[in-house]
Amino acid sequence: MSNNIEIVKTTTWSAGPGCHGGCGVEAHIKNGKLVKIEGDPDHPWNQGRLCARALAMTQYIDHKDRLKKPLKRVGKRGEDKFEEISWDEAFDIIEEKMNKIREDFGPESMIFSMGTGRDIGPWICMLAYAYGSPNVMFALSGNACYSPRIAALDTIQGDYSVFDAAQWLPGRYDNPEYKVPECMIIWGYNIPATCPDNLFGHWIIDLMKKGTKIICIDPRLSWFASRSKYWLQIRPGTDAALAMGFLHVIIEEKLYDHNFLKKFTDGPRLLREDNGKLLRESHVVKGGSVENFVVFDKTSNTIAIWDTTLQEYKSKIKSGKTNPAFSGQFEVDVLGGKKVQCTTVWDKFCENAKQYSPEEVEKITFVPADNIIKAARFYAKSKPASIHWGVPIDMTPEITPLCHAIAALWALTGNLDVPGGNVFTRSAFNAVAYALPGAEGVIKLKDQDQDKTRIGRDKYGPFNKFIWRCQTDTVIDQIFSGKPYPVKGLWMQTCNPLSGIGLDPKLWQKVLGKLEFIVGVDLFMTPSLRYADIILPASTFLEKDGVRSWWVPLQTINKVLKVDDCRPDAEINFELAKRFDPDFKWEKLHDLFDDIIEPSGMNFKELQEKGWALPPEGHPSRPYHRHEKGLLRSDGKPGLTTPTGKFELYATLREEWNLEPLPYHKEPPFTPISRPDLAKDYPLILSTGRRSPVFFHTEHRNIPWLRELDPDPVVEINPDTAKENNILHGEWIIVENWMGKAQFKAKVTEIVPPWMVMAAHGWWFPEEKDDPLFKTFKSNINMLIPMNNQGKDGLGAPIKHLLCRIRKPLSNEIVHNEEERINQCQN
Amino acid sequence: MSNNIEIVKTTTWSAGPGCHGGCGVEAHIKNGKLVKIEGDPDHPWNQGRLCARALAMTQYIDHKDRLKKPLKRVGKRGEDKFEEISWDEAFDIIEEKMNKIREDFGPESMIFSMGTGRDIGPWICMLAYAYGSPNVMFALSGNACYSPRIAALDTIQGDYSVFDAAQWLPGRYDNPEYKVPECMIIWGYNIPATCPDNLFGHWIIDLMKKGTKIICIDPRLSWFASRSKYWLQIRPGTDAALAMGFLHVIIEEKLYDHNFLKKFTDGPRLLREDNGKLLRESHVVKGGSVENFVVFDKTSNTIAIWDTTLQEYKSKIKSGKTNPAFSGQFEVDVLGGKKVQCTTVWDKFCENAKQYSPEEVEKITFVPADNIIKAARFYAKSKPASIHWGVPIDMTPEITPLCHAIAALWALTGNLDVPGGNVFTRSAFNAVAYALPGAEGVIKLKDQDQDKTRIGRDKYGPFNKFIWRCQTDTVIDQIFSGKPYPVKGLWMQTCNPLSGIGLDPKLWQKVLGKLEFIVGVDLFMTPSLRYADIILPASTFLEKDGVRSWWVPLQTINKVLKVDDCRPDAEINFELAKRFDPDFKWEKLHDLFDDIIEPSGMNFKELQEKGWALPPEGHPSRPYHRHEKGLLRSDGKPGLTTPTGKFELYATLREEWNLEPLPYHKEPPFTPISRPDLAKDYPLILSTGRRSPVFFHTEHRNIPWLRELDPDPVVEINPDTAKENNILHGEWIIVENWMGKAQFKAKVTEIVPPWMVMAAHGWWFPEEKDDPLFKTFKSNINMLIPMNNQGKDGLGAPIKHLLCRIRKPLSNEIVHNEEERINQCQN
Amino acid sequence: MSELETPQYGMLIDYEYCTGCQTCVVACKQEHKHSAGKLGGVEVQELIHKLPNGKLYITNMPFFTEMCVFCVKRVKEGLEPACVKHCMANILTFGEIDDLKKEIPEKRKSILWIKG
Amino acid sequence: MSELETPQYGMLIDYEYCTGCQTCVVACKQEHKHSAGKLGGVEVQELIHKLPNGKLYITNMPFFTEMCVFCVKRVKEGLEPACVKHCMANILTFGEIDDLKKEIPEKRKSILWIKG
Repeated sequence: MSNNIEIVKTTTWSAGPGCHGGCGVEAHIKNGKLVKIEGDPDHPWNQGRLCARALAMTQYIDHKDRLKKPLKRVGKRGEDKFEEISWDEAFDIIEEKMNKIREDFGPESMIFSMGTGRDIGPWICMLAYAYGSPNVMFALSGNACYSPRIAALDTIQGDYSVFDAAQWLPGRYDNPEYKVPECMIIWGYNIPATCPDNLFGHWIIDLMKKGTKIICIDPRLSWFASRSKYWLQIRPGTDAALAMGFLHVIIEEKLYDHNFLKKFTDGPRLLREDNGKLLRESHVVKGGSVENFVVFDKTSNTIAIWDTTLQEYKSKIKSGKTNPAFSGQFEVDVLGGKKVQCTTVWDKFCENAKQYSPEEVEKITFVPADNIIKAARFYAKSKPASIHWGVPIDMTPEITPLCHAIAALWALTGNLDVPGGNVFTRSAFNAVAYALPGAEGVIKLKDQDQDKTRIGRDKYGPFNKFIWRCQTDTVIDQIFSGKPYPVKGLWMQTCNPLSGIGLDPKLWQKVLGKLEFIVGVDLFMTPSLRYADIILPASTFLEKDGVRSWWVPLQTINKVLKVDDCRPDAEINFELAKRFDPDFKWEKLHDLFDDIIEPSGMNFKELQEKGWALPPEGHPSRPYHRHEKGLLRSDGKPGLTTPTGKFELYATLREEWNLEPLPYHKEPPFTPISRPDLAKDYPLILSTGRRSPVFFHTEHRNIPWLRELDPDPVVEINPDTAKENNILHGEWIIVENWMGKAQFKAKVTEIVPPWMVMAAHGWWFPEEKDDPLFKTFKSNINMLIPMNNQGKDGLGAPIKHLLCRIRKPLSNEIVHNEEERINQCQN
Repeated sequence: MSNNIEIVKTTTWSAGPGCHGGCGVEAHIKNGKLVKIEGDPDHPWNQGRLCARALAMTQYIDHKDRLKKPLKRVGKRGEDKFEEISWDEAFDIIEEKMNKIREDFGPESMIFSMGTGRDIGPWICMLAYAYGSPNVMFALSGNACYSPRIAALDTIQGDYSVFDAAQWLPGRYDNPEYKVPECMIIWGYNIPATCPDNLFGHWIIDLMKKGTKIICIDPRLSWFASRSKYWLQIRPGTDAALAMGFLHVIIEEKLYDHNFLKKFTDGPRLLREDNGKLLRESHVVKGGSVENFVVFDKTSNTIAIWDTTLQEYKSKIKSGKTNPAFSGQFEVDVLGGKKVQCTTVWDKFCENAKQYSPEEVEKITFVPADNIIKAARFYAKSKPASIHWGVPIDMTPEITPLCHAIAALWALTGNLDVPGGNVFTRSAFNAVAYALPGAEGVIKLKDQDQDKTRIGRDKYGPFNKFIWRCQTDTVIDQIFSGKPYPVKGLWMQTCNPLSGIGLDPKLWQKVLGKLEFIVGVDLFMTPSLRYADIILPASTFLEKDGVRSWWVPLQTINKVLKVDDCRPDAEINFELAKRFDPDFKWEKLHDLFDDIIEPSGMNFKELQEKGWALPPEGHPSRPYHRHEKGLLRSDGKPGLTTPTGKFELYATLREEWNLEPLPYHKEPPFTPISRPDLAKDYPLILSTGRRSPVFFHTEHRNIPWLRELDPDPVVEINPDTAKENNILHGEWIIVENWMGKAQFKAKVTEIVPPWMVMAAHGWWFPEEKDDPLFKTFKSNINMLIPMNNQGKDGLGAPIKHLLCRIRKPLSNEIVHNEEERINQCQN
Repeated sequence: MSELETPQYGMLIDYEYCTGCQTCVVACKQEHKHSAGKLGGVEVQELIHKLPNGKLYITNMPFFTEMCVFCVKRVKEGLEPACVKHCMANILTFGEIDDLKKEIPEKRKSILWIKG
Repeated sequence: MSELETPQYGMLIDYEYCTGCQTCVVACKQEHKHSAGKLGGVEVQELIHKLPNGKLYITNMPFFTEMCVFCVKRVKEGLEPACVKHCMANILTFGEIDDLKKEIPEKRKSILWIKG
């Protein structure tokens, strides 16, 4: 290349852009330094595009504030007193301290915590499991990001599913297999923040250009909302009611897909009216299986048994095909001579939906009934249609019923695993780099018995079935209670609970103060790291090798440079894993990579040469119509991978967990409806976490090109509300409730409704170097959000719908160091 | 036309757009109503263009709040109690009351007041003069708008001059006679406010597109400033120092035009060192004229006499041409046997300029010396170059020395009356519709003796020589003192001193309360009208006939419609003039029009058919080089129309008036330099009167299309200053000084320097109908500006450079009725 | 994206000379009888930038909103759009793209707003 | 105004789809090593309008400042300008006007920023 610049291709995944990765990039390297980064035009994921955060990498890599040496704490917790040590010394101290904890309290007394998952997931599990602890923690209350949605869909439909933007197909949109959706529902997601859950956000723009019309569900006028055919300006926390309203319209107007209902749902299964539960073979047949279910066969005019193992009906009548009734009242003889009245799952499902008339839903959601009807019709009549949901879906305690209702929408409209619909998604080639809920990779606890001590596992069904993490709120409780066993140490890798992922950050401050040993691994000094005993400097994605198989494609991350003494997370953890586990399976990190991608038939080197790979036609990790073709199930039968093989309108696992098996809306814990007492003092709905295109959660406040584009923590306020509270655009104000307060710059804008304010999250001030905690409590909206409001299944948290008031500050209440910020912004 | 729409051509002049007029328009009339107005594409002035204010005429003409019937006051002064009366009754009352005043106190006890001149000037003079009063008043302190500049140029160069944008030439810029200026100095003028002193503002844009480079002198970053080659960000009130600095550079570097200096200036005239005055023929020759001057002739090595009457030298030596010395020390024998040391005007002029080195000027003006040098050079070397000055030139007490210095720039650089320079300007065809300073039209006092009572005439030289108005501050004093004669009545036509033209408006409120009889003539109810006894509803320019000869072209205004009982100002005044003057010269208004334009050789009807006319080549009212061709002077000799025939570097009239005859800078009365005592409490320079493109002074706040574009009274504040004062953009704040306070909306912007704020002027709130004075004192910046700071010649006022402080309001200090404003803005 | 058979209309904006006089805004409101307080077909943005030499630079930019119909009725009658006709700085030129190409100012950026 | 001999370059902006993601801004800063806090070649304006049907409408508009040189160096090397290459919504097309004409979106306004 000219000027001795070498162009190296790799894939983004975390540190740097900070995101969930997937973009092909070309790093321009000169004398071992990054001089420029660009999107890889050949890469099917981003097709040459690249976001602001990735494009700012040159300011990130060589940032003067990067951690470049291991540090050892020499002052008090939370003080800024550290001294540089060598890697060897750091590893020795860690080994000694953690071995001591393991010996004294057991390996489970050590928690391994991460921020949002990204590439850190596998390596933190690898270390925890090698050490022997099952307690890998995603530090957000109610684990309320992504895992809940995956767990919910695993429960209801066996596999997760995402909107189809032809990402599985060579040639993408031009592939003849693909169909552009006529309609897409964007449910709580704002595109300028770039990329949602392992999808490329602007694919949706690609589709809009090709004709896709948008239904946008958002309390806030996003750009999407203003470009949508229907914008449903929903009251936060009432999404389930809206989804039920959609189902109501679709059922009333018979807009559902009869074929899918008939073939792939549990609609005809009989429900006992005496206890509301499913009628099982074991109830009617002596020695019958509890896993087989009962339908009423219209052909034989009697019950028939669904054999879950065989995935077919055991008809009492040999001749004739079973024709199960989807509707009706049936009296069934059960063992013990009793007769029970039964109805069908479908009847019950419809009966529930019936309660959510558009008029009722308007009252709950604030969305005009007429718009609900029109939008539901438009979605149901569009073929194909898809739904993309954002993280607000997770951020409510009753997340599973909500997902259930939404999933029923795409299932019942026949949009599941069809081109342009919502398609089942698995790790490409089933090569699991990162064990998401329900998945199992090569990185495992050696002994499943070790998992029994996992915190929250026994308390919450999904944690025992799909989710291989501990339940975060329960961990915090246990840290203080010491019951059933003490928690002594914390491994905290790219995780900053004081500034972002921790709700009630003052509580987290106590947690960090209480633990005996904390290791922090990160790229920059953060408020939370100031509590660590040992700090290890990690690397950006450009400084490491890795593999990524989050959906498609299967990709390698390729090391293109090295920065000082920084080391990749995977290498750090690999090194320590070997120290803690004498039988550690892999010699070299690349051996582990080879194992991970083994299902693809390639080894790391081969894949690295290709760059990426898409699963071939007919592979179970590639759409479409896999439930029809028998590609989903390990037995090769048509059907889904739920416990019963069907899309479960009535969730059998929820029944098992003693939770409501059918979808419903329940008012969240802190709304003007559920808490009129609090609403008297705190009349505004507080929604948090509006995404910025230039930040990833708590990151990037120190990257000049990015910070200058979004310099201050902002709360969006409707002009009427601002006026009522005597607040001006651009003014620093106080947002507060019974939990605490934080200061924000008022952005007065009509994009939010008068009854809600939207506050940015993740704020700390890297420029406030004189404060050991970088003023992280100053503008941290989590100061107003309590922990411990997870749903009954341990999932979800009320992050998008609290209560607050806003006011002008008292004199001297506001602290703001604009000069430092400006210095920070400049370079 | 289609749809029965008739298109009628006419010319804008005042009420409606409110401005000084001149634009050709096409009024679209349907059933006698204005349905649209457009620019006349054939008109040489605006060439089809039209400004926002003119384009909003449909909202003006039929505005629901227009005065449509004469009103009689039935409540107290300042109360909103009026009843409708007929025109006859109104005229009868006026006649009776004003006759009583005339009988009891003399006609001079009645003041005839206008706002800014526009088309009202001739008709108000006509009425005053018919009534017998010389007291026509332009109600601004120090008459500080336009008249001072004209009077100053009349003093120095005999005729006024303006920048040349080919407005005299058929074909405009394409005319081969024309040259595009290489450089144009824009001195205190902001183009988006559209049209300055009877010129079309955007002509300057036309020139810029053709290559003219701009030097912009403005303390505020106007659009011009940002497009200029040199932006000199001057401290307000120091313009004379800057002009002297330019002269310094031009003289030092000999960049002046030797030919003009030699032929057309008074440079060689001898100045006596004993008294600093001109040496006159009467000093050296017994029986010599005081109007002839003395030079030192290098040919004869002795003095020679400039014969002002003959416009040539009377040389003592017959042979050889007089070759006057421009420089040197000369001892001259004067009558009485004394010898006096003399120097030349040019030497003295240069010596004065020498004191204004760029470094000195930087200290005074804040403009970097280097920029002064570069800009001066660029101006002086550009051929041609022109200067356009704005009203800030008038708005300082030492206006005449300032104009003197600036005029010396265009004169000494040879840019006077050259194509693309500053050209002498007169009413087209010398048809004087409106007697500006120095001009004389057909509308006159019948008896010049009547003029002797004109207030201020004897006090201030220019008022006796050029300016046919009373001196405003002196009038106000006299109203209270009753000396030398009482003032009893006020005719107040399109004049709103409480809201705009009146400095210290609370003083004006007292004035209005004190007078015995007030007639108000206007189009809408205003705060000031609430003090009138009789109110007469006037017309827009579309409702009247008229003639306009303000420079070029000579135009008619053509009546295109009628609105209710409204009557044109000219008709109202004509009607009353006939009642007051039994010998009134004209029968019909059109006879007067005919008289006015008689010098053009056309009558009104003929001109109306043509639409407009330009004076032909060789006419004294058409450029160029008229001083060389002998076209300026009535004697046909080359030279100027000053008392001495020369461009007077040393103003003989100023000597006569005992004022400094040479230009200089004097610090204005209220600046941080002149009043450090006040600056302690009021540290910011307050500049006022930033123009808005959608308002003309106090007008248009009630026109929805216009008000929505500039809804609130705004004060511009530098971000640093705002921060220092804890003031936010968009906040209502208090601007105050020792005179008073007013509330403004803060516009925080870098376009103003930290040491100055710029406040909008002319604010009242037509939407505040519940307040008899429409809250006119609330945001009236004149509350902070005193009267009675005119210069020594009665001219100028410190409107652009006062002192103030800004602060957040106390609770309840701010009153703002946004709902009413919004209603006002909507239609 | 397609080859259109009808001519491709555009509005060439030599915004370097836009003075922000608001004429276009009111011309449009008058022509289309848009109420005050409601969106008209054009508005003028004021942008203030600091150039590398430290100078502040004001750019005014007419922005044609969703309401702008390029004065289709006037254009059919052979007239210019109201904003074009009245622009005080003469910075707007309406026409077919091929014709407008010839009017592109030299040495400075301009905008062609395209009707599509 | 003249017939240029060199090709007339422009940037076609299908701004209807600009999401305001700020990619162009940072792409430009990286390419030209413009410091933060200093003017770069492009910035994104956000405009919010109320349409007659009462709906609020957000328009994002890349504005190319005085600093934009249309990435002359890249273009000479046959590359697209940095903002064009990276635009997440693919709304920017750089090229000669004659070529860009073919890319004008149907049925919606777009902008051709012209180099002049």
